[in-house]
Amino acid sequence: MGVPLDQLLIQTINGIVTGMILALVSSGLTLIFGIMDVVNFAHGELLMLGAYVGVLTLAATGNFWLALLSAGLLIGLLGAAIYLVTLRPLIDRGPLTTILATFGISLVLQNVALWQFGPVSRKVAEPIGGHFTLFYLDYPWYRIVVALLSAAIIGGFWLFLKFGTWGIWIRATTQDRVMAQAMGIPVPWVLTGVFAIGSAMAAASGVLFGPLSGVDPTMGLGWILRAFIVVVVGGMGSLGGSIAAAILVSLLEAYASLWVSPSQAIIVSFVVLIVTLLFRPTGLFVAAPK
Amino acid sequence: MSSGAGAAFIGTGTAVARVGEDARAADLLAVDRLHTYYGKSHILHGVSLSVGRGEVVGLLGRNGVGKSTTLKAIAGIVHPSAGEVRFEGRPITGLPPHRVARLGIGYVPEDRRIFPLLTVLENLRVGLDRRGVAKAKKALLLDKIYAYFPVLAERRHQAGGTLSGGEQQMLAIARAMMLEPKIILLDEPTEGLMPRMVSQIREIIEALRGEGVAVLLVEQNVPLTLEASRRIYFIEKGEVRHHALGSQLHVGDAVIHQYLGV
Amino acid sequence: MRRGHGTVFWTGFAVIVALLIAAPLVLTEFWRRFVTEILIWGLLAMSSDILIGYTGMVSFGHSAFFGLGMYGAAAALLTIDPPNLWLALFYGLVAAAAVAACVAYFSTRLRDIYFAITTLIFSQIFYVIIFTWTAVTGGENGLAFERPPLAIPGLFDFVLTPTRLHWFVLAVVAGSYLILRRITQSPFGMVLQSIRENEARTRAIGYAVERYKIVAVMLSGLFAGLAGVLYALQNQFAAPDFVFFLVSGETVIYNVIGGIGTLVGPIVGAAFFLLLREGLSRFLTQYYLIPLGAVFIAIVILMPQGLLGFMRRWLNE
Amino acid sequence: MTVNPSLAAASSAEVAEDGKAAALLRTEDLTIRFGGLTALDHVNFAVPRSEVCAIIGPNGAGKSTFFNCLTGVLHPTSGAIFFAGADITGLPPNKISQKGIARSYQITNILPNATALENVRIAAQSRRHSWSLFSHHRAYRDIIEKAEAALDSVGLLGKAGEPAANLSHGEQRTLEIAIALATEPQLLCLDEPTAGMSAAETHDTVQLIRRVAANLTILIVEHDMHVVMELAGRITVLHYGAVLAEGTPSEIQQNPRVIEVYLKT
Repeated sequence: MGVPLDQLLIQTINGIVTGMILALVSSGLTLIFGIMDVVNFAHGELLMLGAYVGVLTLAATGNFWLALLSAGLLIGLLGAAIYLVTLRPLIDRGPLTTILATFGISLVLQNVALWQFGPVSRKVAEPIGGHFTLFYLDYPWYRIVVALLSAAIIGGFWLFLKFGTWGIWIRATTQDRVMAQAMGIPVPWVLTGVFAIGSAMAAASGVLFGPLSGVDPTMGLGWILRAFIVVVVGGMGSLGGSIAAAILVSLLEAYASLWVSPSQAIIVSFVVLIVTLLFRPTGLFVAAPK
Repeated sequence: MSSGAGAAFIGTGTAVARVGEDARAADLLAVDRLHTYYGKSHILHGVSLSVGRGEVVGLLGRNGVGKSTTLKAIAGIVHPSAGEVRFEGRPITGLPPHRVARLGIGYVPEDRRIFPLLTVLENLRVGLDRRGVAKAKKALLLDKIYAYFPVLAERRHQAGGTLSGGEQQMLAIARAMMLEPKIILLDEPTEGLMPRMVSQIREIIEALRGEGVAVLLVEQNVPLTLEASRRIYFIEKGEVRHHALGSQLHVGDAVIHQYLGV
Repeated sequence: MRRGHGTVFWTGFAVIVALLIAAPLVLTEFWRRFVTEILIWGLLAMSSDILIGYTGMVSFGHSAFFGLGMYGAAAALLTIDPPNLWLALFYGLVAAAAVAACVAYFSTRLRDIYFAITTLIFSQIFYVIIFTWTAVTGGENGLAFERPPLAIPGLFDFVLTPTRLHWFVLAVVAGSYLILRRITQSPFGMVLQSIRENEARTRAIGYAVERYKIVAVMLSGLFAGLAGVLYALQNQFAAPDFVFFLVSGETVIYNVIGGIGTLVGPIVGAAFFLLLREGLSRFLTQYYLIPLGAVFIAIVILMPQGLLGFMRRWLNE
Repeated sequence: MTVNPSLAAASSAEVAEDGKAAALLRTEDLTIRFGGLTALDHVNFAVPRSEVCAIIGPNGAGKSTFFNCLTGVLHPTSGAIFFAGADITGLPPNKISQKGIARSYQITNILPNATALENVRIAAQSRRHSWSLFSHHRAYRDIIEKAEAALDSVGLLGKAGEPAANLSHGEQRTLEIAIALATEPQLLCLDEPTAGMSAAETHDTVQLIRRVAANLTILIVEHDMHVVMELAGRITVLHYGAVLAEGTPSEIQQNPRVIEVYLKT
């Protein structure tokens, strides 16, 4: 069956928009994993809480930028606190222990949100209105803004990693934690900082995504699941791989939803994952091991 | 520096500790009866040694007797279970490694541990970008290092992991120099290097001494250690067993055979 | 010494089984049901202990095996007339084994956290399939069915009353425990523990580690499927909620709370969790997971041996 | 096929008609590269049956890489490894173990919290009964006897019931040898068997290896020249991943190139 070109194009744009958000979510996850071997199961819940902070700030002030900023700051602080209280004592106990701890954290955060905000999904008006005509559709500008903002955050983060002193410290710590500390880098603070940055990135993606789908306490799970797929497909710990995989997976899902319902379209990501595991268990976008 | 070092062989165990105590006030670094464990195995059984300002001190012993562990314990990477490390008279035992480094103790580990994906310049910036170092001074430090290691200047934008073994060793030492250290802990700098590089390492140690930087040198290469070090400690089974002046030892000495088994 | 240890073990085992046999005769219906469910969840937790505690692989996908056990039993009970308990068991185990084979084949290619993540994703694959394939699985509503009789043709034929079901569950769980315990002490079980301690080393002394891991996942999945069949019999329905990853997560929690690598620990953990949930939900309704999650985090950080390990140490002092 | 001439000469008395068949283990132009670095450079090497061979060389000469290639941990970039006549290049470690090559590790018992006997038993069991699911592991007397024999042969039978983690450093190293022996190898590869040992322990270990060597072919990678000179019938010197010299201990001791490299003067 033939698919009209216009639909294909619309789905391409849709795929890139969700792909950019997913890339933002996954970058935070992969950053935290790369530097401290922690798979943050609670990453999705930080996204969800970020979305709520965004909703509340938006309701109180009406300022989208303020919402983005406050969510990033607050959830960044929350991330730092979570790290200091629960993960720092586990630092030498291996990634399996930390995945258990962060799983516990995700349960607590999700239920706190349920308790505080109720189970009903909150609709959020698109903070940047206006549409443009895409074939027969009124395509919201906001979606384009979301993609651009996500790209901007990722790009800004990349510049920070590449050129800033802290960026060099973070990369040095990722490559050799012990040696980094022996060179005078305050590694305990770098780790806390990275956890805060990763959390803030999750929060930012929550704020950006909120208006597209509504905000509810369980929205984190869907994201963490897709982010997990992305980091396995992209190669755990590889920032570039995560971004590429995020866009690939989202595009494929968008195309698939031309034929099946969105809840079934996620099966496409599963297929990508299975194929990756079959042929390149270390990830599609990292160099194959020797 | 310690006056007792005039004798060729200062004796064993306790005598060494006494020499350390006498020299305490003048010492830059003093290690006092250090014990460490790795899991259940007892690695250091009370190592005592001292290094004076601008002094090059060698540490000899077989593989696995605790030489590297001694350096790691000084750098704060391994936590001693007992004993004390003093730096400029101040106890630093148990300080986290980054605080130890900031006090002016540079550590150059056995396998160099260059950050492989950082460029040469970034590797240097790891130590250079500290609070309280003015921009002009940073440039000056870099220029000085580049002047001394022109090959690093040439490769400043190349990833550390792509350098040859010898270049990595230079980078590891240069990186430690960025901390403007008062002492450098140098662990097996010639390991795996081409013979002609060995003499260069020897020159670098000499240059460090010329700058007033003390060196605590762990080496397998006996001739190099004898030439470069003013004093030498021999370690066996996690303890300093012997202490001598470098100038009075020869490669063929019985004591070297005894502790190194070559 | 060893013989003495054996006597203590069998005495303890007999006492606990005797207490559990007597339980439905003295407890109210609510608590009878509660004890039966603890046994079933305990079996699920025990099955995952084979992976978590003995092989060092944390599975976040046991809900798939459990859920497929349920749906397998449902398929047998809904399609075969008259409903047959043994066929329900058989169908459930086959379904769980098929899923386990699939998960094992893919997930054992990865280690540590990658294994955990992959099992999680695989369980979600089955969740999505079951949730969306409404025509066969009933979708969100699940499937409801009648409890079959406990019968062996020509020998006996009992109606499966709640009390008899309790005894049946008890027999299956106790038998499974003994089998799993023996497996962990078998040469095969020793290989699993050796993989947990040092995978590269185990390979170097001649073991094809991947094959052992695949068999471990399949065994674990089989017993998880068995738990699923029992749960289906107890509640007379199969629903996608039980394939959902939260069930896997709770299974991991039971293990960690009770103490991994002990088989009994996970049952203790399940009992502790469910009792605490019961107690807490009277005050906190559905938000019981907030304090329970906090308890879980505290145990991960402060008591890595779990309750059982903690009690053992405390008794020794 | 290239056969190292010095080797063919040395073993000519034993197997005159076919120098190649005499070697239990043989590598052919074994080369491995990591990125730009050539860690092993066309290494041709052979271990004749029932001999004790040693590989020495300064740190970073490629000894461990060579060892890891033999035991399947690393895959060579090019070249081949033959063991007992069969090509074993690129096989995984477990297959190589099953073929009859055992290696000792510098330190790591398999199960640190289990007893010494259990550590050896798990290795002994790797050849038989390992897929048994429903019998207690203590039910297999044959395996336990094999394990006890391996412990006995290294003199650790008295410590059979002791948790491996409680053994002394020297005893743990010896336990490593027992674990390797329990897999009933034809070739035993020892990785610096005396590293970190006192003089007395080193002496005991040398005696032990000598006893073990009575029925086995042994390959030692070692730093300590004394140990190598005492034990090995043939010595190969690696330098920058290539074979620098080969010969009997006395030949090696007098080889000027070896002296130059080894004493780094």
